[in-house]
Amino acid sequence: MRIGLFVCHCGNNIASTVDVKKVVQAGLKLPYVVFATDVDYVCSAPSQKNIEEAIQEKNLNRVVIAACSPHVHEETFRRVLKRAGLNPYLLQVANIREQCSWIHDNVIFATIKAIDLVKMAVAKVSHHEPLVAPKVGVEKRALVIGGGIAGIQAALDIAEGNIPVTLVEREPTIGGAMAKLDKAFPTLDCAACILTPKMAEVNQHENIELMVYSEIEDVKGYVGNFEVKIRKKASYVDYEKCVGCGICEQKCPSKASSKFNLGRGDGKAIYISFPQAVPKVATISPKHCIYFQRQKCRVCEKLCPADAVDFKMQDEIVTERFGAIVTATGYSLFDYSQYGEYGGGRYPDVMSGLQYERFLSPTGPSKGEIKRPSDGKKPETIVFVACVGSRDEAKGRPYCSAVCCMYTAKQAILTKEHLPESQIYVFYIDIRATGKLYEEFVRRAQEEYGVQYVRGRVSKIYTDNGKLKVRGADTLLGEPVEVDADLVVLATGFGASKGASTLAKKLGISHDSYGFFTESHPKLKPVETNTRGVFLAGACQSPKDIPATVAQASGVASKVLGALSKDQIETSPLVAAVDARRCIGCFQCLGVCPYKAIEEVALNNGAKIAEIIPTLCQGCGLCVATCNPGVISLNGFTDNQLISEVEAIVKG
Amino acid sequence: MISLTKPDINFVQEVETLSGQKVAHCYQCGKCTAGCPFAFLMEDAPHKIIHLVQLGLQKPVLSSPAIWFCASCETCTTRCPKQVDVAKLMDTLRELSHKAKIIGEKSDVRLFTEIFLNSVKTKGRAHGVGIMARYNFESGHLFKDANKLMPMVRQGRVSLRQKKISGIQNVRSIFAKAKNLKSF
Amino acid sequence: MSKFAYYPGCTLEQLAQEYDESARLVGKFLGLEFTELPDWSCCGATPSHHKNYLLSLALAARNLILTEEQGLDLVAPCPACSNRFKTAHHDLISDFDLLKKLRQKFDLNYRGEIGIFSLLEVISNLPFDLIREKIVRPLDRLRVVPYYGCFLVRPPEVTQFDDPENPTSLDNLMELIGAQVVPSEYKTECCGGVLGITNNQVISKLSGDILETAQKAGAQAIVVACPLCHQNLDLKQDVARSGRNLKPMPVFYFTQLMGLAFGINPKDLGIPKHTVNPMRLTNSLIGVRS
Amino acid sequence: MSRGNLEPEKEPVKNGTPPKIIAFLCNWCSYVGADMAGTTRLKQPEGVEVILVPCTGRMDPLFPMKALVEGAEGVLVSGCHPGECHHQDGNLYARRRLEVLKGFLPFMGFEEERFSYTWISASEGKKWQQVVTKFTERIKSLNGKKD
Repeated sequence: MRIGLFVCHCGNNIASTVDVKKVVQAGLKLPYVVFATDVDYVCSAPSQKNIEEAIQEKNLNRVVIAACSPHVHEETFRRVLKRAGLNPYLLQVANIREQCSWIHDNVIFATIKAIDLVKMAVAKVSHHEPLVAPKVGVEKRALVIGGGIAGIQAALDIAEGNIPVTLVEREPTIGGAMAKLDKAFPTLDCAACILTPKMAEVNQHENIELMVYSEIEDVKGYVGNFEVKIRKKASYVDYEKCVGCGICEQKCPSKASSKFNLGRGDGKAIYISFPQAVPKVATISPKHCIYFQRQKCRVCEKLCPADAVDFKMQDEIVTERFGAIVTATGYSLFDYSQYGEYGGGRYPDVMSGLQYERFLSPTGPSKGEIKRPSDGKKPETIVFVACVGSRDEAKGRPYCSAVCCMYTAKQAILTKEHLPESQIYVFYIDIRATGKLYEEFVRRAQEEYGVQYVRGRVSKIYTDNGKLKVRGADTLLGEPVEVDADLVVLATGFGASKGASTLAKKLGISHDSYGFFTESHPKLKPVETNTRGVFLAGACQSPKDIPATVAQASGVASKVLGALSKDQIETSPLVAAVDARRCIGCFQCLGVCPYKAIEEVALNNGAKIAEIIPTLCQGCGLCVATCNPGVISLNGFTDNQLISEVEAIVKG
Repeated sequence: MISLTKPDINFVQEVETLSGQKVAHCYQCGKCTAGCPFAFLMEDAPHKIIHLVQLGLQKPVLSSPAIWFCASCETCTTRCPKQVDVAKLMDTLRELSHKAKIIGEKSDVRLFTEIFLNSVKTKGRAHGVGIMARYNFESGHLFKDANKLMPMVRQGRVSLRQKKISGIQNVRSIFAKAKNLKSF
Repeated sequence: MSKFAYYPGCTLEQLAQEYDESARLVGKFLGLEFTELPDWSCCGATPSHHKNYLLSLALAARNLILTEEQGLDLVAPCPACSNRFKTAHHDLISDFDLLKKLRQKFDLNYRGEIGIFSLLEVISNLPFDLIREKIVRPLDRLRVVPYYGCFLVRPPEVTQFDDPENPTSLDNLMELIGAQVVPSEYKTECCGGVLGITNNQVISKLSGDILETAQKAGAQAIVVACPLCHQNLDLKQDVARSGRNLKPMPVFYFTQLMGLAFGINPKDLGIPKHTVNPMRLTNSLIGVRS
Repeated sequence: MSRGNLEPEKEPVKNGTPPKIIAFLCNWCSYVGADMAGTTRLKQPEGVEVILVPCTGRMDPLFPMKALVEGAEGVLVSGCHPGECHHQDGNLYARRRLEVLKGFLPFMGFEEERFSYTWISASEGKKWQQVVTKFTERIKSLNGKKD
């Protein structure tokens, strides 16, 4: 056995706390190590070339690279081995950056630890065997979860690449949050005008199957071969028959608040979300329906010209197969009532940004006229409060929601256009306007429209003589200030979409403590997740505005098309295998395998033993630990390999 | 507690017309204050003065002694990233303060301004010694720089009298007209 | 053009006579023809625009019109004056309404066709060869900080001269006459300006800083082109030095140092009139034992 | 900057050698969390050395036991939070097995406190730092009692 060791300086990242030369010296003394050297940046193209040459010249058959986390460059170095004619799995990476140089200051201890890590890697690599990645067929269909602008864009782009897409949306219409907007910053184009053509395109595209009012029930499988159960919720209207005439909604005698208008404005138990809904079909909300509550009425059923109402409808579950999944589930708005001091929920004239957006919209509850909900009067003084539920550690939202500064500036400008005489104040703590044309936009609000920006948080809002007293501070003056307002708009921040963590569990992806899905790498793999074949688009990953969302959605489409362009996908060879000669056929393993990757097979002699299907196995190793006779082993993580690591550390 | 409701928009407009500057252009970066050689004398730094104008708070601005500490060195104007002529704004604020007869507190600069201009009005040219004597008398700093004066008189660098220029009537009429006109 | 209407201004007429004398002499040496503007009046100075913008424009315009009548360009050694004139000129030619107002309400008919220059500007725009050939006595033992102050270079849209943050015209002139230029980060920091007249605190901080950095950098003297700066740095140097461990430091007008290099007698350049005694240094520069 | 010329042996060692602790981290959550701690430069005791496992479900009680017997001063196992296991429930199977191990330790002559099992998610770099720091302190005080 001939092991080669390459120790990376990573510029200063490693070399400033780890004595790299010492690690090389110590490495050379280890068993089977025939070659060791230090390298400035081991991941650079010239260094990769050098490793290839060293493998060939020194006739190396195992390689240890002491550098950054294997999660960063293990794949890179496997390719190096492959190019050098070595099996790519004869590699072991010692993580001396993230788990050594970056977390220690003491050069001596850090160097000792780095040497230990190299010892472990050398010990382990000497137990490595050549492995071959199994190949599986690919189901060339994609699932997009969420029908907001992210899902719409991703679905369209994937469909354009000739891959059939199923777009699943839990509401009765696609369009998501963007459909609720009046205008979009910084160009102030009409949101509906740019969104509805895309919605229509989704509906008409031959490669897109639209499933609205549906949710993901269960996900099984792996990249190229996901099996997904989708629950089609009972809408009590046959979407195939409904023509969207709206007679039912007109005649429905029930009263409900409009969900699309976020509770501001009236709605009905049977409703079409908004005039440009796609598909334009009616849905019944049983909670508000008189028939469901009191077993009489059925007015809609009688009046429907298409005979589409079906009170007996039940949820239906369908199972479909996909090769890749895009989650584009968006966000939910922070609940402003968590700020008792602002009176949101108590005072009708205190509303959220998105609610105010509905008031600005011609399709909103006031048909685009700005009126105080309390008395219908035109407000003269309007206060916007930024960072409501953003950058607030006490509320568990330490992060910036990324869009509120901009939508507040937009709403301030739109307000000035509706009501030029109004006096507008924006209480802010910083203005984040980093996008293209954003800073200019915010400046325009102040310089051209005369919106008064006041730097400071609002402490309290209370009613006084028909006015809303807004008590804040002007930190530039260093004084407390007060505004008598007629209307207050709270720029509520973004949180994870409702149900995000449940969906994450189903998909086997992780999320941060706020519920936003975690990307594979914050910079270099922003649309991938740690589960191969599951991708992210839009605000489900982090708060995002429309341009960033659309860009990410198109990015995701290219990833999906790439993944589904091959007829076969290589799966990881780091899978478990049963030693057929020693298996006693207890089948304990069968019960614990989360992937149903183990099956019973009968031997010629009639005995039954367990066998692992390598393309289904995901290499978790649960069966290995469960197997009492110890006849299952896991490639890359055999007992010998793990114990050799332990011994390398403690025995020194 | 300062009320921001119903700001004095007339005041803001007057400042903007007189100075030709849009106060809303200022984004309160503070570079004017950072470079102002006189900021150490000011209770309200230059950026704060502009902010008070933005908020339409006439009285605190015009009564602030800070506006009298600007020597028009133009550092702020030269460096302002938003191209606000801060020095010009200060001129405008002093002018309005003069007109509104608001005197925040007794200002030596303001007194000097009056005496200087009076000298120009009387003779057509500023008369150094006369101005200093009058200023010392009125400000109560009677003997300020008295030690400087005698050597200069001896050297003939200063004369105790100042002749009128022959076009003094032009100059006086300029003063008279300027007094009765609004700047714009 | 080498013919100029010469505007001394109130300060050069009195407190800064030595600047006036040396300016006229050096001008003559360099072939510049200065005709004093007849019956000139005060430019308005800082107080006029501190109180009344129109007044400041009109006071300046009266002199600009007198210049226009002469058919000459205007040179003012005092940058406070040249800056006032340039400002008035700039504002009037960029705002027709203002020009009209001045015409109608003040009967001041300015056409805006003259050039307005500070003396430093005029001299530093001359061909250096022309200056070089006048030098008989290079000041090669002098280590000097050129100090520009505010009015010469700020604001740049108005002054249209040199670099507002790192001007070099005076540096170049000093090097031309053989002096060693000592760099100073304070070359355009305000000396206190007009506030120095009423407020000693201003002098002791601002002028004090200028002196201190010059002295610590190893300069023997400061050279200026502005009588107001000279007043704060020289006449009131005791105030500026107070509380600081500094030696007295002579402050020259650039015309005086040029005059010395041209071989002119220090007395004719008004050098002995300074408050901080410059004679020891002067004599050593021109090789006279004091 | 390389410190190739420094003689580490000659530098004074102030607080003694940090206790040797072996941490088994799952590939999907805890290892990423530990990497995150590194990326954000959260300083940690130097004695903790990490062995990567695909899932804590792979953990055989033999590994921690072997580690302690061979001379490790403490053993940590960390996986995804319950319900967030990349491999569904591997972490829960592991906990069950390792709880048994824990109860067994005193019979082998080891304090129970030398073994610990925690949940660290991929974003909890800070928590990882706190866990290893606290665990190291715990091991130090156990070592102190022994002396």
